[in-house]
Amino acid sequence: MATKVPLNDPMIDPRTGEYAVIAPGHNFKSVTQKIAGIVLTSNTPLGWFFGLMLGGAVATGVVIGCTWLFLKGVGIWGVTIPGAWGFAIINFVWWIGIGHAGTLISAILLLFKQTWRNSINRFAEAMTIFAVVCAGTFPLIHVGRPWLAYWLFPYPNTMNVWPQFRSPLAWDVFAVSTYATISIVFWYVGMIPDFGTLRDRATMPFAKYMYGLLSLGWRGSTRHWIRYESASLLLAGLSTPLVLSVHTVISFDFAVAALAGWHTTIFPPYFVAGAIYSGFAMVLTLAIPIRKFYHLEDMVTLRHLDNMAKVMLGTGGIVAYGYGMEVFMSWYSASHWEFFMMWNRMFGPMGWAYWILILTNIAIPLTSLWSRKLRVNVTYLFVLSLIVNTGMWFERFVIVVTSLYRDYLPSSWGTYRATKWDYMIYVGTMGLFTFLFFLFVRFLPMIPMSEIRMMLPQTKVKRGGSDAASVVEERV
Amino acid sequence: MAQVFDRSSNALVRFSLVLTGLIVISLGVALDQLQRSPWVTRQGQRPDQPVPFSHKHHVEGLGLQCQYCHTQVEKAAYAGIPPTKTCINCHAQIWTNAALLEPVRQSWATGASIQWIRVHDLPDYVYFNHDIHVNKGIGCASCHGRVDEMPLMYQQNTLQMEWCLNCHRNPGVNLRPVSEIYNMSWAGPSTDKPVWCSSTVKGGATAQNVSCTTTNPGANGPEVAMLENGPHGPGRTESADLGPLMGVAIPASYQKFTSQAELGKYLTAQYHIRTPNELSSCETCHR
Amino acid sequence: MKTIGNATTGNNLMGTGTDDTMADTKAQAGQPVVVTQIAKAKLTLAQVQAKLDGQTGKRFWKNLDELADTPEFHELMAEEFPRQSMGGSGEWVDAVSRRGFLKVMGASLALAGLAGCTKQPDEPIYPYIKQPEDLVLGKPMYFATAYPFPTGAIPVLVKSDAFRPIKVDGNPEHPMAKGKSDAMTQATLLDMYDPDRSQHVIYRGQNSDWGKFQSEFATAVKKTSGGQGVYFLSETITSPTLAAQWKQVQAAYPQAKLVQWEPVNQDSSRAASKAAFGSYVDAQYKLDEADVIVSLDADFLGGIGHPGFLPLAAAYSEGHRYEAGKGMNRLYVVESMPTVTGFKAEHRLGLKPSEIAQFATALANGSSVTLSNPDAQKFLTALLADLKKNGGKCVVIPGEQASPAVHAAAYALNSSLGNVGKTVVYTDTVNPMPSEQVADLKALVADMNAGKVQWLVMLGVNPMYTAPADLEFATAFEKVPVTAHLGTHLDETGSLSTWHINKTHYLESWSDARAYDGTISIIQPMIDPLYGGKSSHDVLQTLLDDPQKSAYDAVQATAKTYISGDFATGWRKALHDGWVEGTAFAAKTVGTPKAMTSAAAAATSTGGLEIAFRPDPSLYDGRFANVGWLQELPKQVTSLSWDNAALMSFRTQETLKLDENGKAEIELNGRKVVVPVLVVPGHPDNVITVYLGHGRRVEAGRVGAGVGFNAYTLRTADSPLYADGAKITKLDGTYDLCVTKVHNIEHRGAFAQHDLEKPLSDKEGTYSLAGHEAMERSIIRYATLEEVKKNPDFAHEGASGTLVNKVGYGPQGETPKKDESFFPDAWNYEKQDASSLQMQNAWGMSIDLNSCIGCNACIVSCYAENNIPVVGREQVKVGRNMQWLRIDTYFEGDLDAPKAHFQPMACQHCENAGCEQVCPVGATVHTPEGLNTMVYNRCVGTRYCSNNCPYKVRRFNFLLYSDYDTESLKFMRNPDVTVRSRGVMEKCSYCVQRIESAKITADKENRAIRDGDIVTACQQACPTNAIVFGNINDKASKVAKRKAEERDYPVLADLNFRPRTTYTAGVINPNPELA
Amino acid sequence: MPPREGIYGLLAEFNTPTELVEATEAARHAGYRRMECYTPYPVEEAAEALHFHKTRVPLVCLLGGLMGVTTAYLMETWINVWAYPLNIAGRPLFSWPAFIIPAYEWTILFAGLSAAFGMIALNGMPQLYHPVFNAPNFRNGATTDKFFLCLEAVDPQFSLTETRKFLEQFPAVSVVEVDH
Repeated sequence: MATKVPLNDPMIDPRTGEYAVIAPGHNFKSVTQKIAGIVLTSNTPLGWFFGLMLGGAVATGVVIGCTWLFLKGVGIWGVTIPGAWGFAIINFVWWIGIGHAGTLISAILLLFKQTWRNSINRFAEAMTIFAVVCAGTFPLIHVGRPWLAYWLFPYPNTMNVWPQFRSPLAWDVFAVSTYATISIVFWYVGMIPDFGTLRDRATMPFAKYMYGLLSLGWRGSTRHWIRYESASLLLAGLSTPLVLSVHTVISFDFAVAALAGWHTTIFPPYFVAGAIYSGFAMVLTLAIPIRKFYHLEDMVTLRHLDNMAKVMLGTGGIVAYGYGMEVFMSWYSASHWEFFMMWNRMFGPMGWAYWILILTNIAIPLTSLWSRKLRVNVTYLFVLSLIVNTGMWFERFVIVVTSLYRDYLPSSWGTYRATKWDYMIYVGTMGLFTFLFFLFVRFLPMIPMSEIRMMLPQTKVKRGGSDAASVVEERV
Repeated sequence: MAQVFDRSSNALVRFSLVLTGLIVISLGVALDQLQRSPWVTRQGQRPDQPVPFSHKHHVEGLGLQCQYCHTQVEKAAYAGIPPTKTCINCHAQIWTNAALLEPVRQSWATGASIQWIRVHDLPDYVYFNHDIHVNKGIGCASCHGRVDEMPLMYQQNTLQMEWCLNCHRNPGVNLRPVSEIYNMSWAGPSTDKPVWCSSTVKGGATAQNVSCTTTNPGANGPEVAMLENGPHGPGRTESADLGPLMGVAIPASYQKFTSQAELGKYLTAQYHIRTPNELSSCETCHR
Repeated sequence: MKTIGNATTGNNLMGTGTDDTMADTKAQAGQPVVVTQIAKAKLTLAQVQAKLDGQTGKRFWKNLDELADTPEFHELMAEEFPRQSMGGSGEWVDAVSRRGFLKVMGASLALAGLAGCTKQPDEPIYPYIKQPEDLVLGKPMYFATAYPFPTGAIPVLVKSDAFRPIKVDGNPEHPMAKGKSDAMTQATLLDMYDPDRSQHVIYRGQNSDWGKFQSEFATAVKKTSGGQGVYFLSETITSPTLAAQWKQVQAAYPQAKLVQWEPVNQDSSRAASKAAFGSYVDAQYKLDEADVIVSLDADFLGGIGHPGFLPLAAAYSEGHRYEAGKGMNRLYVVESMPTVTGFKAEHRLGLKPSEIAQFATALANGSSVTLSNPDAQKFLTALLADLKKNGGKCVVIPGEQASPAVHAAAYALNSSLGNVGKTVVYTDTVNPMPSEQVADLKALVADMNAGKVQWLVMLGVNPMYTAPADLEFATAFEKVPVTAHLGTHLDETGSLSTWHINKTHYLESWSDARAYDGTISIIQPMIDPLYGGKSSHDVLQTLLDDPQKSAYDAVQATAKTYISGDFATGWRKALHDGWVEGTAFAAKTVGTPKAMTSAAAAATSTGGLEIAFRPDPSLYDGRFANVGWLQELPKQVTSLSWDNAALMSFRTQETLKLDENGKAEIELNGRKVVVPVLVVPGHPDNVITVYLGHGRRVEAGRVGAGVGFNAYTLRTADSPLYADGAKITKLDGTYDLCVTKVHNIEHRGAFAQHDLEKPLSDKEGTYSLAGHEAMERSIIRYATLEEVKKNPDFAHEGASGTLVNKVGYGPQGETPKKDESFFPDAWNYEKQDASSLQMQNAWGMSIDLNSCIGCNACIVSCYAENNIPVVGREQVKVGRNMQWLRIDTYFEGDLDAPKAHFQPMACQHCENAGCEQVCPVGATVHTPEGLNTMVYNRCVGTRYCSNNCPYKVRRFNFLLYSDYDTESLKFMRNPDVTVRSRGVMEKCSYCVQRIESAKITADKENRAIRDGDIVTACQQACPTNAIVFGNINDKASKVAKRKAEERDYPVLADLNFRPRTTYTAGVINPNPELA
Repeated sequence: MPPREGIYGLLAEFNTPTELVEATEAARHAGYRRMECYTPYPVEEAAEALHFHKTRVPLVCLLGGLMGVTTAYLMETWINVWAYPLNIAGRPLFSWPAFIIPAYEWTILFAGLSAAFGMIALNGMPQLYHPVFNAPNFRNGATTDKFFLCLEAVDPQFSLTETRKFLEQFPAVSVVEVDH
């Protein structure tokens, strides 16, 4: 494979044949200036305003939709009996899934010492948080009486009643709130040193104060760094089981139910893999335009894109296995319910959704991602990432809708049709996400400067033999 | 490149952090207290009624029985608000010109209802039933307080779900003999003021099959004793040590109670009070 | 928290003065909301008002009439009514209404604080001035009365809460009703509280009063010579008092005429009996004596549209009940439109209406006549043999909507088979003045056209809407100088009449009426007329000596003629019991029926496309059009709600190249109507059935206006039952019919051909996938009588109609053993009370599928008992109907001639309920007595419970469905059941309010609850005792006995949810020759 | 706390981490104990040179996690078994497997918050004002590309002149006094 890549490309490390994770020629100062410059510049690019406005405009869909929703009730959506869950839950799972890549990049890859993650982890984490914000909207607004949604939390009350902890939805409350909290904390902790840098490089007094406050007085003390590293590692260690558990718990929303098509043990791994799959697709969707727009090709290199595509290939494979296993089990289980569910999913009135899902999630990505050429083809990756995101949305659609609308009792079969309000709120959350993301790239360092610095060759501490020996001696 | 922040900022920012924490905690505590406060529960509030009717005057002063006005308290879910006719029964003769009673006379003359403001107002999805409580030994005062000492009616208890559950989870603490239901000053048995109870007939309505008295049935002369001695054989353990004390044989079937706990236990069994599990089941109050 | 509320509890203490206040509020509520947000091109109600402004009297209504024909108006109607319309731009209409605004405010307040922090507003108490002595507030009272219906009165017992009727049920003491009732009778409650009822006497569009009418009418009539030119057009009279009053009127004014008119009438039977016996007779069938029952297009299990529905259904189901050692009856049905009767039959033959006459004649003539249809021929031969075998123990029932020839054939058959006096007796008619109504109406119209009619007084009829189209009633109407209309609604006729008098509802007035068996019931008022109002008695009395004599006096006067013994005692007893002893008809000797003249009998088919007119199974002739419960009720067999359609067979639809759910135009004799097309399994080919009673205009009220199409516009006086030579052409566009349940349009047609087990067996696509799956999943189980004799445990071991263990792979549909559970003893439902040593209660239900006839009575009863809201067409269409109970209808086999199975399905109260486990707030939990209880005020509305309910019996308030505004509806509500607000889940509670009330009574009396103390609303209504409820721990209880039967099975048992409701597998008794 | 007067310490600026580490090691060797390195990214060798190995962050994190798991599990058990025992779907009151999940999530929540806030607290943050910021060259480089060693005045060995001399033997860009 390596032979097919032009070896004279300066971005390729001649020893490994891989693309470098950071373009040669950078030093501490240059990376700091480049990244901090995006935030601290006084010349905001016009495109940024345009993007922010566009996101904001689309996000009004959420506002309008939710206003009408609160006025009228969830009946403005397409939900009905038997399909009592619809877009809201589909979107919730989709958004949460997208969020997973961020945690994966910042936590799991950190634990595995995958240093290439450093350039992309900050905005992957931001993506996580914004995705969780979008996702978190849905469970709140999808309940019939959203003004009572706080009943899902255990708090002392005059009714002496409490949440019911056998319900996966109660687990969701714990999982999603923990996930949101830990993600934000992890994200913030990661930014503390960078806030210090921004404080020190800012010229506007207001920016100085704001970043100064946010940095909590960070001064790069070595003792701080050691505790900081320790905390980061711990947070990474905690986030790893967390991220796995969150989508597992969300898969329990389905797997715990008795419904054929939901009631399956394969859901946890397959949901987690699917989440990472869609999450990486979203990272690509975001990274590709941003690196272009802010000329960050030096730090978000083809190596990153290649690696992410490889992760997608792997997780996509797990997802494909999940689909295959669902089909197999519906036959092998010898259960009429399962058999009918699968048949209906494929050939029933909503069979089209299943085939879209197979096409976009399996057929297109899993055949093409084997090719390195395509993996480093930026345009192709961008298009593919959109395709996979669509596919993953359809996966949730297939799971939620096609299992529900024809279940056990044929008399209660129905159908599901989304309304304009469903679409408005869904698209609105995309706008909200875009809006938040544009704010992020403008005001926060989207690439962790301290971590990029660590990847530079200048980092190496060269020592003479005697000094090293004395250190060892003293340590003993 | 000097300091961005002033020397004092360290203290300031740490203080604000502590303060924020305190505010959050105190907000939580305040809300928790607020939901139980009279502002929410309306405990002790005396709404402006068209007639400043005094329960104290009518019950304590004149000795009217509760059921004289709240006629259906033993028969139906609602205790019943007396019709104007009930007022007029007396006030056609006394206080016929009192200005305070003008709304009553108006109502009587025009046929329009006196518009009272509900003092004990449960949410509409709560189905409270007076008759079963009254028939099973929950006195008026247990929920409504000392109505005979209220010049103007107010709500004594929170009437919140946790308050209801307090009793539904442990009904024994509030049970009293059915004969004492309307007794406003009932305080439960104590060593000074014991209560004697006896199971009379089996079957029949709850209210009739237990007989209780606050006066020693043994000392009460042969009349009661004979009456109570009849159907039951001798030999309840408690009666044995009471016998010599009084010099007269206490009717064998009577049990003496000196604490609410004992009495509650006894009455729970006698009245067939349902188990706490059943009483705190949702459908008991919500339909 | 305040959003849930029982709106009525606050009213319970309301005393006098309520009627006035209510009338006032109503007047305001009657004003339509001014709408400002509809796009300019459309009409707004304001514009409608503006257009009509300044127009009075006839002109006013003419204008509305013209307006009603504009397309914009139809669009407006679609948006304005039903009020919850959601589909198109309708949802914008009441954007932020007052209610919506308050709700938002309430919501934001609630958001601001914790649960307890939302304060309740002050609630006033209105005590009585003088409390009625027998009134105990909170304890309902029951009064007997009767619902007068053209086919005979239905004796009822009305539950009153503080003198407000809140439930109508059958009178248990009546010899005929035995406590049972039907859908329409149940729904008369809502009919009374209908906020659109007419509230005033109206003279030329202006409010007037009764006194004026009386004086004007009496004066005018006095001026005539003996009543010349005074015509009464009345609904069918079943009241002896009214008949007596008419006799008096006629004595005073011999020239006055009375015509009775019902669009759905008994003319066929009248004509046939006149021809056969020389006099009008009614037939009473004793089905308990019959082993073989033949229905010739008689839907005697469908509802009170067929005379004697209650006793017939009860006797049929008793005869059809399986019990070892007891015989079973066998039902043959020859019919056109598939009905529940047809689908309960062992053998059903679908024929065109004209062919039914041929078939009946052939049957009467013996096998000598051969039919062209080989199936029919085979059916005829087998049936004839079976009948002959069971002479004297069989019965032939002709349908009221069948032609006179069918009736004649039935008379002949019953006579020749020796059934008369055994299974059928002939009696006087329930109608004291029987007539052939179409002919009479024709004569009346002729008189009107000839200018002979000076005064046309219409008593409870709506001829403008119902009269046959060819009579051109509207034209004739124009020629009558003075028209007076007595009606509960200002309907199509009332709005055009000179006088309109608002009629009292039967629950508000005195009268009397005869039931099917002739027994007279006194109709006594339950409540003061809500809007004043007068009855037919008052109108007729106007012409008599004592015009102010009340209906009460009139009834008492007549009652003296039929109450024997001491009148005061007898009267009181009659009121108390709800019927007068000794008034049932005696059998009448009628002799051998004369053969019908060949001309009348030879009603042969020309082979063209026929169109059959049928009363709507829910709305009857349209009188219930504004009753939301009945509009929303999925119609028997078709499960069509809020609509009527051109009903036809698959083959006809294909041959005529029509699209199901598409629009088409029917043309008959030059009259056209646009209809939606719906395919009905089992419908005969080449005939279209249309239901009457739809397509009411705006005058019908907020519910009924604009629903469906008006089939009366096609119907002629010559062929009111069915007509030949119809044409139907496809139009562009779809109609989007509102079909609930099983054969939801999406799950039929092309999709239904996918058959899992036999992939090649149904290439035609004529199997119902749902019906097929219902069998494969062992949801429906049945066997033939032969099979059950061989293997009584067939429901668990398999039979021809029971696929347990046959299909699928595991033990499909069987309950796993208790020890297979991870927690077999987590909860015990057999606890003993420590003090009384009594076993606890454990509630359960059993439904006998052999007895269920799919008549829908239970559903309407549940509506009334549990304050179930009506959601409107658009909501039902997307699957949000709120009925707690539904009757699942499955079609088994080829949809051209399927078997159908009815299965009432409500919450199964599973012991291991999936819904409870997934509720994050514990809003649905299990009670110690085994109820799956739903706590509305705890529900936040995640709807997870519904997803995890395999029976999909949970209902969700997707929008604010309960009507918190309409005053009159508040009076109707059951005060013991919470009115659910938006955003909460609800479902069948096993009528927990009745359980709790029985428990309280029993606890007070210190006794155990006796079997039968608790009757659920559905059980109470069921005319066939299919539903039994009780304590399954009490081994002597009916329900425990039923559950102990071998045929008892739970639906979807293999999920181990352990439902408390179980079903008794059906047994059929087919004729081996036709098997 | 009244502002302290005088010198906080001496701050030496280096261009490379190697120089910093060497200077630090030497200072340690020379007996200095109260000193601190400031780097734009974590330099482990500097920590080694400072002989700073152990942090208490993991301990805090562990305690937090233990608190989370016990709080959640006890809360669930109390609610379901004692506070309001209800029959939910026929499941046992103590449905221990179901309770694991919220307990698991709270373990992570509490542990994560403890780790993050423990780190911040142990670092003495927020400390917006710090003497080293007084050095004119500190903020320009410490968070970007320069490496600093600060020998603090509280060290008994510290002497303005001696220490300055000591520091100047290294290839420091500059050595400045830092005021409190």
